[in-house]
Amino acid sequence: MSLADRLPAGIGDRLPEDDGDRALLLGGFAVALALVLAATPVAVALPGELFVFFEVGTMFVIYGILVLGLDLQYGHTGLVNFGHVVFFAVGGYTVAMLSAQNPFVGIGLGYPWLVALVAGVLVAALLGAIVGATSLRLRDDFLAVATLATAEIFHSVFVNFREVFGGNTGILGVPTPLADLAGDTDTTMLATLLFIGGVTAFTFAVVTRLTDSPYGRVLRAIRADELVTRSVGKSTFTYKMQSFVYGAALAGLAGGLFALYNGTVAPGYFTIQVTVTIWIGMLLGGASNHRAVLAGLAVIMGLRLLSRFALDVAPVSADAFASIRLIVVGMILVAVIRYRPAGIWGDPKELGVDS
Amino acid sequence: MSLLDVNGLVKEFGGLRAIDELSVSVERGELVGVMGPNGAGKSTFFNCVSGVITPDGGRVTFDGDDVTGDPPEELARAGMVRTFQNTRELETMTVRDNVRLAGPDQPGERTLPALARTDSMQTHEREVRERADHLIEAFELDHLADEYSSNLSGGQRKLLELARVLMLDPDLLLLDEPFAGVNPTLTKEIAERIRGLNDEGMTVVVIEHELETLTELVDRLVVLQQGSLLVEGEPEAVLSDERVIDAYLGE
Amino acid sequence: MGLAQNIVFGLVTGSYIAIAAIGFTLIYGIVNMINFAYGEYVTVGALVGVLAAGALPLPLPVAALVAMVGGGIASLVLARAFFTPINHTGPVPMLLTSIGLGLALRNAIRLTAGQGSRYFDTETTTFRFDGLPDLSVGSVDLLGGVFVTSEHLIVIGSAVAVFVILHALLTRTDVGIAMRAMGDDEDLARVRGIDTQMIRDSVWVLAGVLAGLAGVLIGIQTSVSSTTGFSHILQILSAAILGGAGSPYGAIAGSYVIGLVVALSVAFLPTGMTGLSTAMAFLILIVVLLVKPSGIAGQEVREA
Amino acid sequence: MTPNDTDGADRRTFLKLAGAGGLTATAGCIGLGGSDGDDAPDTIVFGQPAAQTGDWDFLQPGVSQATDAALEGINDAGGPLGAELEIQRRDTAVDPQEARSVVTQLVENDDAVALLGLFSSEIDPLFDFLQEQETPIVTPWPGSAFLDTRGGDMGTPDDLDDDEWVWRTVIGDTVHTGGAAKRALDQGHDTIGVINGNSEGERSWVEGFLNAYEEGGGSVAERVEVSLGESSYQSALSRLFEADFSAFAVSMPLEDATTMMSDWADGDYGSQPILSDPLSQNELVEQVGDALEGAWAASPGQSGPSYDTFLDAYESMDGDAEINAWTPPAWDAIQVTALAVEHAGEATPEAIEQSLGPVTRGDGTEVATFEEGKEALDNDEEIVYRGAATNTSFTDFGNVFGSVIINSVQDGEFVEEEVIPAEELSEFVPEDQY
Repeated sequence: MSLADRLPAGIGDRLPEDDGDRALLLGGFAVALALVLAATPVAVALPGELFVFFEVGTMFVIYGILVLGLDLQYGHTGLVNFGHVVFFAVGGYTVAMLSAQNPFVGIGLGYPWLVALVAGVLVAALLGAIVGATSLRLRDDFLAVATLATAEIFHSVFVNFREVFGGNTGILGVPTPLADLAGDTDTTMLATLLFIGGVTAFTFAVVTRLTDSPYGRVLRAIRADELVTRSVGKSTFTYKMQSFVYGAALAGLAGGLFALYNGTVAPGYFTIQVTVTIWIGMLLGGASNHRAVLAGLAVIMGLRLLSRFALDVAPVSADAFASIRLIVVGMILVAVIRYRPAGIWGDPKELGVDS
Repeated sequence: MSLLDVNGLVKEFGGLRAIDELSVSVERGELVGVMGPNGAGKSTFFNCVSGVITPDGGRVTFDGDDVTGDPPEELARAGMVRTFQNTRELETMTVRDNVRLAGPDQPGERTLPALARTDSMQTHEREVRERADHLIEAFELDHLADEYSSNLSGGQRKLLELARVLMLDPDLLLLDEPFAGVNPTLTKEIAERIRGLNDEGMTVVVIEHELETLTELVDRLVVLQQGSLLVEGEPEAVLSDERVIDAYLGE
Repeated sequence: MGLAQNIVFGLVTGSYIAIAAIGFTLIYGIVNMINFAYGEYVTVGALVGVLAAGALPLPLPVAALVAMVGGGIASLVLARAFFTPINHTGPVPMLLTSIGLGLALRNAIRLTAGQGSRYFDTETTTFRFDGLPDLSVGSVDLLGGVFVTSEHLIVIGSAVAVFVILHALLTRTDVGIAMRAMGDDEDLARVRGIDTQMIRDSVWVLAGVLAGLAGVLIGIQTSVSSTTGFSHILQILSAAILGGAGSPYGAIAGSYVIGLVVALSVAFLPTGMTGLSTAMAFLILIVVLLVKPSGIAGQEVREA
Repeated sequence: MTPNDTDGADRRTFLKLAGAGGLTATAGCIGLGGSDGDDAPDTIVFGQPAAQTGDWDFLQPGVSQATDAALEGINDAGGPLGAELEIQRRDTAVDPQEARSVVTQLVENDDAVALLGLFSSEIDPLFDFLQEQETPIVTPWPGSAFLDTRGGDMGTPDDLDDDEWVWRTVIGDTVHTGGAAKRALDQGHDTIGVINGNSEGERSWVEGFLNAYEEGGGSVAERVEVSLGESSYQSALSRLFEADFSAFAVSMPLEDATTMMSDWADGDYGSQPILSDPLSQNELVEQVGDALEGAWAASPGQSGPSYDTFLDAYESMDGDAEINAWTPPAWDAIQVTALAVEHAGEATPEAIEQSLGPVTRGDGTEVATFEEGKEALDNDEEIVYRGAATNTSFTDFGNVFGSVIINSVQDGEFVEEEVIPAEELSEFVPEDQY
């Protein structure tokens, strides 16, 4: 949730009214703070117990960019993209291969990381455009299959062409600019979370502006009834294409940030599990509501994190526990679709589902 | 020159000819009714003309331009707008948004102005809102303006659909069964509105299954049977035509 | 490279994919959903089969029958519990439900049946046909020596039997005819007095029976573990969609295309790219969706 | 676990959660201070990242059982520094993303002073991250050539600056594949075919093998890579056997190899199979049958000087997990780490890192278990641990050398046929590169 919600009323009153603007402000604040932390000798010490929350928190804000992009595609435009991870992966690999110095195997060209990040976004967008141009005319569930197959093909390619993509080891030696700037682990951890969290807030602001505008109205109309939308003069294919490409570009950005945070990419980071996690997060929270999808993602990632602590008190073996956890995740998905098809915070009327 | 000129239109579905060499023209400012028994090809005719489906043969000319096979969005922007037989509301949007959506040439429907919230977009949006509110009021939907359109009754949906297409200020309005499933009072009201639009100079083509309202409303009737033109002419004359009577009784 | 030999391998792979793909596509045609949990039905069948053959122990054909019955029951129970109640919600919610169910089932199977692999105890006989003349075109040998094993024959034979029985079912029996009618137009079928729920249940059972058989055949070829079916679901799905989702005959054709593509791409792709054979199947799927989205023999899947 | 432990864990968890809540409420407390090491700990925790789910989960039970057997012995002997040793085992699913947060959780929340796990496919991509943890990782799993020149203390135990914190108690692929290559050449196979899965472990084995084999003058007629999880490998085999060779090397996971070797037997292709080390399992012979007669695999010797000590302890446990190639190294990992604690006199990551070299190298009383080591240390003797899998003498890069056993199939089961001593293998591994 945005910062303004938690601040005392007096300050909140002076802040911009609308969600998007608040997110913009919050994002700016977070990024600025991150840069101050990283660039100045100021160092922080964090209790070690919290490190794992920072780790998972950083992944949450990265996946947050993914889920916002996916929600633009599915929640607003109704496009069922079941291969979202491929754009995340392509962004990550592009950045890694362009910027890495001396990777163990695979290509590393050693270009500046900023150039690589821009390229990562563009390449992901380009792939989005290619997949979109060929698949967006398919019916919903077939679009899901086509995108899923695309993701599998790319996974296979990454694994197989070892000389280029580093096989299962991936690309090592990707620069980590924030860590280099910040120096020590604790400061890096906080600065990274703030920085990427800030980018996620910017993303939130951008997609909110887009979806609150007449542009978003057209997207929602396409989700509701494409033919009607066409018959009142909107070029729906262009909008679907844009929505798909924007989602892909955001995923590319998330992938690039991930590479520059993690210092390496490998196929193991880009499995279908990522797609499943963000889909569950989006549906659980409530598609077409930007805050809700982030909250849903927080719930599912939080559950997974807490369930690890639960192991300490669970009366079953660790081995059985691992299976049970996945059973529970699967059943949550089933139950949400059946009993809260609009998600926890979603609006059933907005999504046209019974509840 | 006719506003709409359909020449030798052909559409086949799995070997069956739904439209068979149909030629019809509509003059600017006319109010034309299209009737015919079930399966005569009325809706297919509309679908071909409005670009929803592509005809297998023939030519459609709108305002002097060949528009055969052009997609619906282009035709809508050129001034030819249609409604649907089974009303198609954007059920997951409010009545207000349903109407606002149709506002043409909104720069805010492009990415950059939407992100930048440009002045021209805001000005335009204000105009769109004003006009939409005006139409909603005119169609007496203002008490439902913030309801999702899934909550509307059949008749209200017809009104909403009408209000929505009027946002586009079309030259040619194609109405597919605007009175189907609507109670007599509302039927009369809708008919009056269509009349009024036509009086203001809008060219209107109405498909209707039900004869009475249509004959009273239109200047000219076109009767289709099995995808071809059976009879056309003044309502009175058409209705007394033997072939028409046979076609309807035969049904 | 022996082309004829690789065609034999492709036909074998195509055969058990076909048996499962028919079940998958029937669900698609009648229930209108892409069922990602179908791989787990295959696993359940394989597991029931291997337990029946190993623990009881039953002769293999009897164990296969037990697996088919088990698959059918499991499929119906799962459908009643998870899919029938949300039948009205449309394809996407059902697809997502099946993903969740698949994840849960896979891990439940793992939890109860353990992690290790189990094997069917089978004897294999190999029949060689070495007398065939070589017929070379470049580096490709069109004929050359060919062998088939008894396992190959069992798989291909089962598949042919399934095709014949299925054809008879769909064309000669009331239930089968009703299934086809419902696949074409559900509303019309209901108007004509067909009990659509009963037909749906029959399809679930039939799909489960086919999954059970496919599971046993895959198990005979390889081994049985909690991921047996899951590792084949993408191929099954590709075959069904390739053939034109909803069309059993198309699914058969699609399966053999996938089987042959996988076999031939292993044989003929350049060295270093042979690991891409599975990806080749998906590539073909995407190409088909683009060029002829209705599949080899099926309905339109592009938006109106 | 005893009830007391459970209570303790409960309380810890609660405190951690409370801490997290506090942090979010104040949007980042700055300068809360790190965790402090206690002077005289009651318990010492080793973390064990484990493969409880994922591709290699069938190997974990043996490793867990070996760890638990060693743990019991260590605590029976009074525990390191008189404290109770605990193992905190957490599932990584052999997924680097998951492994990263598991490592963080073990180090920061469970206060583990050393980690006793992680696979190649987790260590390689996480290598830099693991360096930042500054916690010794003593793992029985990774064979990757990546670690040949990475890890260990560079031979300078006291100087932590050049340390790379990763130690492995299992012989690297480079070494034992060298054994396989040597044997293949000795048998006169100067041309071979290769078939392998496209996952990292399989490729790493093949690369190690081929390096040594081609160095020794052998040549490869054809190599076929396959994607795993297929129901048939007939096409791949028919492609492979288009080429002429007298032996073929196989590197695939057990399940896939079973399918593939059955296909091979059915197809009657002949030729001498050379199997990768995880495949010397009788399960494979049972399924494939007579055709496998004479096939052999070169495995890291499970024949360190203390193998029998390990075996006795292992078999006295309740579990019935099968021993695999990583089971004895797992025993070595916990023993040597516990000894390092005892040797260091304090249970901190840095102290353990500094002691791992001294308790495994050089002269001193040779000990087979923690118990023996503790006794010797109490008598102010220097010790060297001699392990179960190998003699566990860490190289500068934290690797171990060991003999390689050739197991071949005779009368339906794998039988040890030959041992290639460690010294003979060193020719495949330049001294400063392992």
